[in-house]
Amino acid sequence: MNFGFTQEQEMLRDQVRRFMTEACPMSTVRELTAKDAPFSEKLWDQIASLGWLGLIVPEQYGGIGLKWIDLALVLEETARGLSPLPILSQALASAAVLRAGNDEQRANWLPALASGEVRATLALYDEPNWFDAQAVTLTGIPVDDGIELHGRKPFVADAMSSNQLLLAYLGPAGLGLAAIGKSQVKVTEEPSMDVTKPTGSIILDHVQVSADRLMPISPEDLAYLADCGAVAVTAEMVGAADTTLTMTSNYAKERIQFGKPIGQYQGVKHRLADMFVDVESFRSLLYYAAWCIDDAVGELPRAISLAKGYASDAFVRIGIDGVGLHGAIGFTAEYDVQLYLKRSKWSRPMYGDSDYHLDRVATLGGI
Amino acid sequence: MNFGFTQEQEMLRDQVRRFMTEACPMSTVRELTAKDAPFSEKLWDQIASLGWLGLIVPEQYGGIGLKWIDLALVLEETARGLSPLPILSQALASAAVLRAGNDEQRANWLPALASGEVRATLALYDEPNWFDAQAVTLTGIPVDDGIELHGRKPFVADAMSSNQLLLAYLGPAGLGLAAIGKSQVKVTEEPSMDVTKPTGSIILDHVQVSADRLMPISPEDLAYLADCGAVAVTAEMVGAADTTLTMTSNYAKERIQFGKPIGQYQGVKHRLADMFVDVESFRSLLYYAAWCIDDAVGELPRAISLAKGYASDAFVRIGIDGVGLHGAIGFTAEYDVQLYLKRSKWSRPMYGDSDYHLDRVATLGGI
Amino acid sequence: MDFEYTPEEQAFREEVRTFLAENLPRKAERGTDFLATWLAKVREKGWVGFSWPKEFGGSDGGLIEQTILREEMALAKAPPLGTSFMGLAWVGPGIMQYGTEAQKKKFIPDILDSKVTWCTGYSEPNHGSDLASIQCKAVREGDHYLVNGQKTWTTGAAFSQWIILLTRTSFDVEVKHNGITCLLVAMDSPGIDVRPIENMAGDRHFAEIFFTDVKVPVENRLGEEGDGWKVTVSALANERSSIGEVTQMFGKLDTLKALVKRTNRQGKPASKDPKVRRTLAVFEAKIAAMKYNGLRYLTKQIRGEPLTSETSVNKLHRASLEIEMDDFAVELTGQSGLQLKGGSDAVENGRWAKSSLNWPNVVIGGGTPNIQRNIIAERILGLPKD
Amino acid sequence: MDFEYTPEEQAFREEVRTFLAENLPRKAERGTDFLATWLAKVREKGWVGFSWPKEFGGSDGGLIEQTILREEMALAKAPPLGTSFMGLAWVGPGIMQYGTEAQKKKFIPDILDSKVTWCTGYSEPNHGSDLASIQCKAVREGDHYLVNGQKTWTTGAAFSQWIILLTRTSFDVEVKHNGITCLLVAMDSPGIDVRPIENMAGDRHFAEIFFTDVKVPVENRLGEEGDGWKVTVSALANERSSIGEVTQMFGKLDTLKALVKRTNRQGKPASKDPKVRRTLAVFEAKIAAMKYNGLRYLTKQIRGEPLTSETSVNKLHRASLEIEMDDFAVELTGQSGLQLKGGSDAVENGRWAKSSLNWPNVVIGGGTPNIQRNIIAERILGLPKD
Repeated sequence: MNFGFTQEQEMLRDQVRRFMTEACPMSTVRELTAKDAPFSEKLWDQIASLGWLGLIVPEQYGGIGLKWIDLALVLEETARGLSPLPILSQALASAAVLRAGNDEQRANWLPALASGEVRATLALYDEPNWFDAQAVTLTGIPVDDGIELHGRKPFVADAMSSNQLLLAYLGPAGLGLAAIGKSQVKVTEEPSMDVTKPTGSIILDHVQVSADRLMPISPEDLAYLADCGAVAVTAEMVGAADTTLTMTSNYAKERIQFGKPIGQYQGVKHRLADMFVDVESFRSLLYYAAWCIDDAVGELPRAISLAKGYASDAFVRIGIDGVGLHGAIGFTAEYDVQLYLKRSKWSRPMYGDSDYHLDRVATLGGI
Repeated sequence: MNFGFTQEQEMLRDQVRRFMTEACPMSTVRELTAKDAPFSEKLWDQIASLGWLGLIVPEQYGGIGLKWIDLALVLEETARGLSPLPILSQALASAAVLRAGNDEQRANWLPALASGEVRATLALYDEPNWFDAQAVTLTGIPVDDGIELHGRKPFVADAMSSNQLLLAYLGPAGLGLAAIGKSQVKVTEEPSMDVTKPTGSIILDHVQVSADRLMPISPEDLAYLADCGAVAVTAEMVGAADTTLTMTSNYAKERIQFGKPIGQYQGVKHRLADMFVDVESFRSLLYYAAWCIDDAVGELPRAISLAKGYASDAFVRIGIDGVGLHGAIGFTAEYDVQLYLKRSKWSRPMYGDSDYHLDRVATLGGI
Repeated sequence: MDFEYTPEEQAFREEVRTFLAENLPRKAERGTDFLATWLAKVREKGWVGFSWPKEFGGSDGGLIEQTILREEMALAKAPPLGTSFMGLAWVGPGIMQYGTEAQKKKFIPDILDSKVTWCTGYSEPNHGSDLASIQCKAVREGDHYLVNGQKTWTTGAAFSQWIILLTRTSFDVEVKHNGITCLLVAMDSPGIDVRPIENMAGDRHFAEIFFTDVKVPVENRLGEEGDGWKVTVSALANERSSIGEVTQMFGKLDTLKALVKRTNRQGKPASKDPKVRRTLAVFEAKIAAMKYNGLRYLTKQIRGEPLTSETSVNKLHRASLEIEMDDFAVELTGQSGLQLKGGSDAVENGRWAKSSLNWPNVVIGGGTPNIQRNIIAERILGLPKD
Repeated sequence: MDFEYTPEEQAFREEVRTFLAENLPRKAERGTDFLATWLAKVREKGWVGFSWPKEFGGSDGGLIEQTILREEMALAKAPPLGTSFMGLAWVGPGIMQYGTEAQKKKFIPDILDSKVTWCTGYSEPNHGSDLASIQCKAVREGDHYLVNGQKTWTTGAAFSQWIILLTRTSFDVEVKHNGITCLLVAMDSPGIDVRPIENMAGDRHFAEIFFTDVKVPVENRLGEEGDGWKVTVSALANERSSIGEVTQMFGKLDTLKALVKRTNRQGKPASKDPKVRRTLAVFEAKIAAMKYNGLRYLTKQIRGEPLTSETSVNKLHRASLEIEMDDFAVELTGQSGLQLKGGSDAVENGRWAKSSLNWPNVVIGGGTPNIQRNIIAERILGLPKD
């Protein structure tokens, strides 16, 4: 029994934090997001060479062969500065190929994903808030050696910066994932309140997909991948929420009002203490859920629903109060804390909000 | 448009407050409730002669002929000191006879109710949390000139001090109220967390009730009387909650901790401010609901559901925090604030908790 | 206690409704000159500055009539009665009470005629909630003051012609309130630099204003030198009935309900979810409480009884409701709710996403919720000051 | 990171389980001498004072084994390991660290053998959360101290044979911590008057204790004169793993779920109401968070890293959960939920109604939630003191 990180993991954490602080500070984030589709080839190549893109890819496929708990740590750290790099999407695409690909597909995709050469994303559900196999409505009809997809895929994370898209569809033989080259579809960037989380929608106009690019999945696979998605998003929430708390308590120490730092008033300091309680708590729940993916996958659904169910509401409250405790200045575009509020709102519905996850906790608990 | 009390009403309020402070202070409440069934003939006669028992009884029946808004004011003031006198039950019995009785029954009952000679209570539903005609399960079967009631009536407020019981039943011709003499039934006092609100259950062993003691009611009558009950309970909640706030803020001014009155810490003072916001708000909603009974009865369901829906949760929060802000001393039997916490918990389910009332607000609002 | 209106009050309500029916076309049908026509007409009716004394061009309107007028205007979602919100709310009443005859003549008619728009220069950087500690300096030099300093969080600075400005004219006094002087300053004076502040929703409601050697004629001082605090406090105390606000919030609740009715969550109608129903009902209970609280305070005012700080109760409700209602809509609609204007799946073209980031003044700035709680605790409950 | 247990740890868990299966009869089957037998057996196993050094009669048990032992005992709802909770938690460790050889010999074995029960004399009237400002006076007179004063909120005073008492031996010092001395006092000493305090649930867990010219031999002083604060702080810092608590709370959650499953509200099963389901899930999330927070802190302790004040996180969770879970059961069951023991319609014979009024120490007394928030804000986040 040991619920702590190893020295190697702490070194990885330090490495990520140092690199992100230096190479992708908030000024860089603002520069990148001021453009149409925020992405930096240079940063992408750097983090690829640091190995972060192949963390959970087995060594036989050119990855590092670590676990989700290590990935969670990297996502936590990269989210501290609201990095817009699609590390999360890349990891989910890798997880999907690992889970659903056959040997050939694994050998084909995983090395390219680990090296960053292929940039991929995963899109599962076609409804804004429904996490169930029924919410996969993109339909594939059989054609020679494959299927034809016709329709639309909304809510595709990092669609613009990806060159391969892994899209869930409902085919004649059941659910599947189709790996589609970006050039085959029309991608529209959708304006969203969190510019650091670019999202697109995809129009598929009679797109032919050959069999070697299809990976059949069961409803359980779909649920597993959604749970992995929730773990990844919640790991980012830990980092972003922790930074919101740090920014706000630093501000509360410095800002003087009526002759005292505002952090001396219990109205402010107790709210900050409650934020700490929340971050600390969903952090512990998240670490456990991330550990479950590799070591106790049967416990994953309950574990991640506890973590995301807690984090979804708590982070939004932290985001709102983080801005509120800054007073009027927190509300300005120039100040960074409002970007974290937006991230908290973005994170809430991703792979299930608290209503979804807490209801699932009740169901799994026999209620 | 005038949402204030008249001079006469303010005089009535002063009279009630003065009388209760002098004749029924907390020492008296504790004396009365230390006995088996808390009741005082002497106090009952005094308040009867002050006219409070006949407030809403028309003058032609020996009452004062005022309105529910006046009654609400009296209930608010008598509840400040947690008086255990069954003024609320007596008022609801009068309201029931006024609504459901024929001319003869009105002439028979109302003068005796207004004078306090008859002490009556009203019991509608037989389920602990179901406010619907289906929850009247006491059944009456027809016999010569009347019905026979056989069964049990739980949750009868002030059953022990009443000599007449108005019980809702389901008869062959529909719902009705039966006026039953106490000697005809077996009353059991039920131990409850709020000793200032004595409650009994009644066993009816083949009790014959003659037709002149039966008052048929429609489901609408039943709902109306339940709404009147909710108005009466909420009026008492306003008085009791306001007193909890006053006790707690007085304590916060006096109690010194770490060299300062605890009321100087925002952790305490802001909670007290929030209590004020709540009391002030459900007070306004309650006054409007009480006004509706006599002057806009069509708006009564929404008005009282807004008031009781708000008050039920808010008062319990005030009760819990009132005790909590007193620290360990608030938790002792000797200290009065804990009696208000118990009253808040008693008040919550009476004539509908917030789940019931807020859901009704949604329904009435077209959702 | 009586919620009925008198026949006269009912007749006035009918008059307002008739006017609205005849003079307020649907949004799509409004021409380019609609606003000018509207302003002229409501001015002619005497509804701009309705409560102001007749000698200043107002209508001596009573509190109940004011309430009716505001309620009907809000119900009809009509444009404002006059374009200078600050002029009507603070500047006009301030000049009527403290101004010279020349000032009254010069400024009041332009406010009523919507010719001049005013903004207010109260807040400064680093002194958000603490108005008494202002640093913007005015030094008397002969027949004018020379103003140097900075203001911030000024609403509408970009389109206002005049500003009511709090300046410090003395740094010597022990009590910091006593060295403050109120000046009326033309925004086109040389040395004024307005820099809009972009908020997190991308809007520019506020601005910073920099004053560098701005000359203000002494005749534009409102009240005596050093009386600025008194002038301002009396303006801030000029609390207004919140009935228009409440009507707007009921309107917003209706649009939320409509949104709930057409939204599915987890494949089921959101309107059947008890938690969603309960949330809507809690909003309704709080807005209704604001309404009846407001009517109780209005009755007190009509009776000439002093209001202490009860209006803070409604301000606290409103601060939390404004944030919660928008956020509820965003949460309700999941990933669609995050999309802004132009998004293919955006909800009502992103209006909720945008308004959830457009926090109103009541949440930020001078009236933050914790300050309101202090006011209630100290002034009403008598708890000791921090 | 690894949630698996080593084979040795697993074996220890099996040993505990086997012991429980063999030695813990069902409640109904327990005879009058059950407790004495139980205490002797767990003493024999070395599980009383499990973490204490072997030289003092403990087992030198490691942190993980302690956790396993507590978890299994809580799961089985077993009686405590030893009857003197305070003796095991504070007094024994205090004596081991600061006591004389004679004290160690006199007091430690009796604690382990459950022969002597201890209570603590820390709080005084008017000084609830502010331990340093105590007034209970001890004056040295030759070979004894003469104690006069009052303590309050003492748990178990009525059945304890000894008390660990904080007294003031000097009123002169500037820093108020320096004049405090710790005494070990027999409760049957002449001049001690114990008056139980009835709480709002009608129970008498606490008492006031009055000391009038109570003579305490100098040999019963723990540590030096004036060192009482140091001795106490070190005892209070002796934080224990909360895993037993968490297991109890999961057990309570299970009983709540069972209650929900057999309860109807508004004529429908409560278990289908999303709000009820969500409330249960929030409880579960908070208890699970306490569990994994606790394991993270435990890992830190095992590694010898300093804990700052993270345990306040779990204390805050527990304080709110204890009140919320009981209150939820009371609310859920409507009018039935209000009835106490013996009520015809009482829920589980009034257990929830009663426990909703029986607030635990973590809510009241020395560790009120606002104090915990201060600790987190000041010691972890570095915010300025009040």
